[in-house]
Amino acid sequence: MTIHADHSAPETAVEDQAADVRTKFGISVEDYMLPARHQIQMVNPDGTLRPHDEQGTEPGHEYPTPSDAELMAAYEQLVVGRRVNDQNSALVRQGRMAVYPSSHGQEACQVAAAMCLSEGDWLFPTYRDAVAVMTRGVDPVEVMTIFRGDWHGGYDPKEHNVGIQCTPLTTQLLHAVGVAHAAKLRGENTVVMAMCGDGATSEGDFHEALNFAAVFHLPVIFFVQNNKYAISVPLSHQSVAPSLAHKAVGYGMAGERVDGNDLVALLAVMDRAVKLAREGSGPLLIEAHTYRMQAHTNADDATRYRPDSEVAEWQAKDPLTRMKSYLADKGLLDDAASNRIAEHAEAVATQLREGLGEEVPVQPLDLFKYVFAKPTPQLKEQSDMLAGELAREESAK
Amino acid sequence: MTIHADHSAPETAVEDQAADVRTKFGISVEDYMLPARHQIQMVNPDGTLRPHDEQGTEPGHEYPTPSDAELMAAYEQLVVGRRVNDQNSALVRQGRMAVYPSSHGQEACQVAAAMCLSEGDWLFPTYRDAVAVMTRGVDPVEVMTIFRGDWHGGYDPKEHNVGIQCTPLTTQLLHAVGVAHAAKLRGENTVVMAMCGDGATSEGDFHEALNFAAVFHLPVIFFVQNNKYAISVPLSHQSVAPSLAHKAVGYGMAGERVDGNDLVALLAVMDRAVKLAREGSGPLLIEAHTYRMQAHTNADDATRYRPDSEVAEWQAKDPLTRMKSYLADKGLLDDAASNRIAEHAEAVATQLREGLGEEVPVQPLDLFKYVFAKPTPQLKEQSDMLAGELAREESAK
Amino acid sequence: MTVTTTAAGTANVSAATANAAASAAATAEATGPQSLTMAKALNTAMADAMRADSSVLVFGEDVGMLGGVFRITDGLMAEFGEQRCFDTPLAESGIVGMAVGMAINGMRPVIEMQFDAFAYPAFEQIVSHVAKMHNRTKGKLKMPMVIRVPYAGGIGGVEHHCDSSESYYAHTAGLKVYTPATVADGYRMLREAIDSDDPVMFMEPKKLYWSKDQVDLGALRAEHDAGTSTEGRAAVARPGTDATLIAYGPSVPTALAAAAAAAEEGRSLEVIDVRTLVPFDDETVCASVRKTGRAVVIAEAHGFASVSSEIVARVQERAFHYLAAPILRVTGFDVPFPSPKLEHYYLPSVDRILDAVDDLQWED
Amino acid sequence: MTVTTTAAGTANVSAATANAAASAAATAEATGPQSLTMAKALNTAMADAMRADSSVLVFGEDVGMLGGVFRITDGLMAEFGEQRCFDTPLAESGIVGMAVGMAINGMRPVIEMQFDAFAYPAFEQIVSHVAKMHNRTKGKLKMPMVIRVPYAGGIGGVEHHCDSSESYYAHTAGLKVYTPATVADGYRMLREAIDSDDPVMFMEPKKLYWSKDQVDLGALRAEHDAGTSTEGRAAVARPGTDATLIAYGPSVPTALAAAAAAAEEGRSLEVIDVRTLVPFDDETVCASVRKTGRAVVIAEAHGFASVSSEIVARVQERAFHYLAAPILRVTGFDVPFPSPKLEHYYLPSVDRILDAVDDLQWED
Ligand SMILES: Cc1ncc(C[n+]2csc(CCOP(=O)(O)OP(=O)(O)O)c2C)c(N)n1
Ligand SMILES: Cc1ncc(C[n+]2csc(CCOP(=O)(O)OP(=O)(O)O)c2C)c(N)n1
Ligand SMILES: [Mg+2]
Ligand SMILES: [Mg+2]
Repeated sequence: MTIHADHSAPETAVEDQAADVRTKFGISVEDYMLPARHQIQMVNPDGTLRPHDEQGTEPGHEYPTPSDAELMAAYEQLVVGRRVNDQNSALVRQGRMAVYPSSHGQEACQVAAAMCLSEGDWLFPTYRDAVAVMTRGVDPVEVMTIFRGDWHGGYDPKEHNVGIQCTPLTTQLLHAVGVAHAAKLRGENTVVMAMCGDGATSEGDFHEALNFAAVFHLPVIFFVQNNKYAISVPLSHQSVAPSLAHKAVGYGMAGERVDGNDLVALLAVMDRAVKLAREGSGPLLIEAHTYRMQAHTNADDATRYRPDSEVAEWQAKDPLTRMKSYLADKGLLDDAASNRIAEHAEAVATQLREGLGEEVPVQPLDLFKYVFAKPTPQLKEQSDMLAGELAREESAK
Repeated sequence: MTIHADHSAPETAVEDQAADVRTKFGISVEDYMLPARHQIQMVNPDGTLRPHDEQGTEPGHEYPTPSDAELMAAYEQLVVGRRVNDQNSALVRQGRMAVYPSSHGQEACQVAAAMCLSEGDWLFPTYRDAVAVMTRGVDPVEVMTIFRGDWHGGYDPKEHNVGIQCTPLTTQLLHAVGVAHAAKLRGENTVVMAMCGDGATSEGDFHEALNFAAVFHLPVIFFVQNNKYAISVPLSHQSVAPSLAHKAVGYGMAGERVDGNDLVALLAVMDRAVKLAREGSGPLLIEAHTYRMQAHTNADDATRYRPDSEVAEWQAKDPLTRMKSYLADKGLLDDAASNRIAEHAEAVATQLREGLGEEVPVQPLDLFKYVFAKPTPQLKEQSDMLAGELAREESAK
Repeated sequence: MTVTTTAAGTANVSAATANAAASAAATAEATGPQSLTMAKALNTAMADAMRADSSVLVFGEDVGMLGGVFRITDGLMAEFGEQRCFDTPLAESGIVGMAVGMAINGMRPVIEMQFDAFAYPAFEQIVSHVAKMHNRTKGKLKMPMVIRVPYAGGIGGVEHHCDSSESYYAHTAGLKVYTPATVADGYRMLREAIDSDDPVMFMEPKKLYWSKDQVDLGALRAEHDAGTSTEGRAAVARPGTDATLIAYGPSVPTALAAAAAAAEEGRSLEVIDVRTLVPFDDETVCASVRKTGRAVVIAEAHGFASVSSEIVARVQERAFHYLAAPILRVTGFDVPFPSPKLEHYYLPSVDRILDAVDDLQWED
Repeated sequence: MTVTTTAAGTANVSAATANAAASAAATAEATGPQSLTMAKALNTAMADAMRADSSVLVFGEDVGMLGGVFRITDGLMAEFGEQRCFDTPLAESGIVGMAVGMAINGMRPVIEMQFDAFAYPAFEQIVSHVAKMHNRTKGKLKMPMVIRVPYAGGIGGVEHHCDSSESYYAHTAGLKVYTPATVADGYRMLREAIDSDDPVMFMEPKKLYWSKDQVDLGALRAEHDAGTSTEGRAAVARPGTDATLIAYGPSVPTALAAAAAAAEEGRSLEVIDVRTLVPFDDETVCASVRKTGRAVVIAEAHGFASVSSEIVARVQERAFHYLAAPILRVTGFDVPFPSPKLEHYYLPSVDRILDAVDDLQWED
């Protein structure tokens, strides 16, 4: 469905769109763009399936349940993701890695964001989305290069179509838009997943990215992990909109809210979003309600700004235990499967421990090597100067 | 009414707000924030009053008609504004002024934006809003200083609480927010009118300004004159939202669309907005549908990007003739009043011609005088250097 | 919004814009020498690059139907279609950020910032991504992107339309910074910038858009196809023996005029046109200063912590014992760019350059 | 996100942050000399200014409840309430732009940019408004605003957390740029910046936040109340006779260490702490160079088109005939700030400074 507006005749434009939407979904254009009144949630925190009419869906906002095979594959990644988060945090505590912004508690979002994509699609992650990056297939040790301090990035973005993990907030959303735009101009069928946090939605680049994607009608899914905090700042200081998904309306796109700790709902919503986008719906905005269970990074002290009781409340909504009971109840997850999955997770953890155990010697002259594709005489001169210093140091030994 | 959201419990928050809004207006929170389905329009292009049920209002979006006295005062400013626009364009053609971005066709917006404010309120205009600035009481010749090239600005912003006419798009919206915030912290009752164009809504600062105003719950009216073009770029390349007023929802504020060539509707909508804001509603977004009848500035050639037929169509919706017939039909505007108003307009035009006729000698050393409140030795040195040059030149004569 | 004043002695901009448009519309296909504006040379460079490589895209504000407020992209949408030359929403960070993504995904974007000061909203994208992407990914992602910035004064523009912003970019590691001063270099350098796999801040001296020269486009095209490069190569714009004037972009014609005036008084000044600020041609510049023993650096930008400071610093580092006098600078003052009627007093002028040359301690 | 590595030999940041918090929490009310961190001195300066003037407001990202990621605003919200110290939405242009409006309407905002590179989204507001408002309105609107920027490296931070961005601001006409290098100057200069009716970019060398000194707060307060000013006054951080090291902010301790090392080899180096980059203290700096005849300028920032270029340029302009050798620079290389394990090779070091001093042509 194409939502488009011709503002030179504002009244009729809205009516045209309304007609479009009414045909397809039987609802008004605003009801299409506004998120459903409740977040989409399919599985309760205790792992039981919610009755269909309590899943939060509405006309135009209906989601098929993912297949068993998809659920099992996703659950496996969920377990691996949790293990990776905890392994990395341990490595930081041991001083083998310098910093790690853990997505502990948000792994369902991480897994869904990566798994809903096809091979040729692209993913644009933030610093917190290491698990999504790995789920997409990037080597775990390469992902950790940045957090270990060896180099700014460790993987080749083109190998798995994953942008660099981005620190300047929301700048990557525009890169996602550009990648989608280039693909569209070449007639390629690429969907782009653009990730950011709740705090990041306040940045100007968030606005510009959503608007560019909408105006150029690009297949970009903007996926906001609303984990309730931007470092210490609670969401109530970022926005007083009814929800972050409501921001979609201002760009003429559709928004949706989903329980970010419910992997089933996430897969359902994200799969459909990717399908719509690939079919030409234009961009979509999805807000996932989740929670950052640990501090912002190891350098942060979360007890300064949030009560333990709040953390405990979210502990009860853990995406992992929920999915585990759901699958067990459904008869999909037996002990054998559980063990196999646990072994897989352990193998990845071992890979991380071993990969990060080796001290890789740094190459000082790399400072100059990659600044430009075509080097400059100035950098040659500076590189020679450093080489000279190093040689003198070496011979002084 | 206070619209607030507590996102830690997204479902109930929306319900709380909905309850609030239902109590006050009998509508849902989204219906409060979303603009009315049609633009608010009270008077037809031919000057006849629209039947009440065709004015575009809906529950929660109802507007009292302005008083006769207000209408007459506003009409007078409308006539003056048109005269000022045309006089300035003539001065540019004669080479007595360098550039003028005319608001010809948009004068109803200009007048309403200034007249709805009280004395202690603030106005933050763009380069195109000279008529609004004058309507607020600023000396016309001082307003023209920038366009004449004498200095960057010609009036004291604190004299009439009018920000400098701003060129970098939407940057001034944040200044408006800051002024409102400072006033609020001191417990003052100041409302701030923040103006921008349709194109400007695409800038990141637009987003940040609206969001800051909403989060800090400040009495700022964001007033977008949607004149359909940003230089050559039509609105359809800026936004595919159903309307620009729909952007309000994403910030948790209310939006409204109004016929920007209908001074009656503008006054009704703007007066109520100022009243709501002063009573503590938080910020509001108003989009006025109007048209830039002339080129972007005298340096622009509008025939390159829009058809004459479109201009002609809008000519028929002229705010001036419409208001004139409406007031005449209503028996408010007789020949005597018309003549008096025409004389007032002529007097302002004369003031402009005379004020801009005198060549004011520029003061080269002013370059250095106002850079800092506390001067630096470096600028003293540079100033002396220029003074020396000037003295040498003078003595060489 | 561009203001013109007779006080400032500048050409009328609306008229000039119209002229540029007219000349841009005229095809420039002849092979022999012809009179061409820099506007047309830049326009032709983009058109040639777009013809040669379908991944070259042009976008920005008003660059499509209007052909840009300076008409530099005139006719590109008509020739190459709305897919390859198009208007964006009005958001500079958006334009640059989207271009980064396009460059990641195989395109070669050539984007226009409408005026110098309106590139500032894109500063984060430029500094934190355009400049760093190649380095951060160890060359896995290239940034073949050109950011065209009409810059500097001399056209009677109001504030925010006349900033000399080149020093911000030149100070940013990872950006190349080009600025042509002649019509031929307009063509040469823009084609080279578009060919470059490195991001280039392409600073266009807007007061020179309507400057004309006799150029042979056929020869320039052949030169391009032969791979001739101007990156890191300053030009000796006028040879001389007594002192060196080092200038770039909008200041080159002023420096040449000063040299011509000095010649009448019997002083032989060499004029160097730096051409690319990054990389910088130390060799040519220092060779000249070693020869003349005296130098004045000329730039419109505020002098403080600028490209002109850098030129002074590196020349004194490399040619110290050849210097008969301190290297002096003639730059814009350290004040916000002034209003049209005052810019005349701000800009480096022939007189101010000659004064500086006189101050080069000729009696020592 | 701050990365610490043993390779880079820097302190562990999470631990350091906790220490800073602990020391910031301790009240610093004694009148005699006491051991204080720069973090605490800055914190105390803000608290004192807020006590003295109710129009002083502190806001930014995480400055409220958390007290800032470096804890520099620790305790301010508790003491002065959420009206005077508060968190904003996460948007730097918004923070600076709102501060402009507040300054227009009678407030004195002191705002924090969380890290150097995260001030870039606010670049347009800083350059086009903060710097120009006073000039544009002929002084009718003042901009009494302080923009605090934790800057530079040495703490093992990942990219975008270590930029030396001072040259961008120093090059922008209309901004004053302060950068303290000692604990006492942290207090002095921040109070002066808050008092100033001009906008001040207050560059805080983040690696010095946890540096300690014996300072007497009572004496500093008395000094402040007496109106003593450091603006435009460089400090002679260490007297010497053979050559001058000119440094500022994070490089001052490195320069002092180099001077100490040189002293052991019998060379007497004078160290100048520039303190305010704009305005610049030509007198003190040039007096030193005229005395010693030799100079090295030291800065972490990329050298190209930087404050260090400016210092070289202006000193050679003013002290040319006193120079026995070219003025040399020891600066960060012209490459993006490196990852933690490589920053050691990027940053000016004692050895590199001593090498430069050795190169000052002592045999001539
Ligand atoms: C432009 C910019 N400003 C500030 C920062 C510093 N910073 C890093 S993470 C962060 C909070 C982000 O919060 P959110 O978007 O909710 O993501 P989360 O960390 O919760 O995943 C801040 C302020 C930054 N990285 N970029
Ligand atoms: C940040 C910025 N970018 C670009 C410009 C150049 N510019 C001046 S006016 C204009 C169009 C603005 O359109 P709109 O907001 O619709 O206002 P209108 O001129 O129609 O009143 C542009 C692109 C600018 N002034 N500021
Ligand atoms: Mg968050
Ligand atoms: Mg417009």
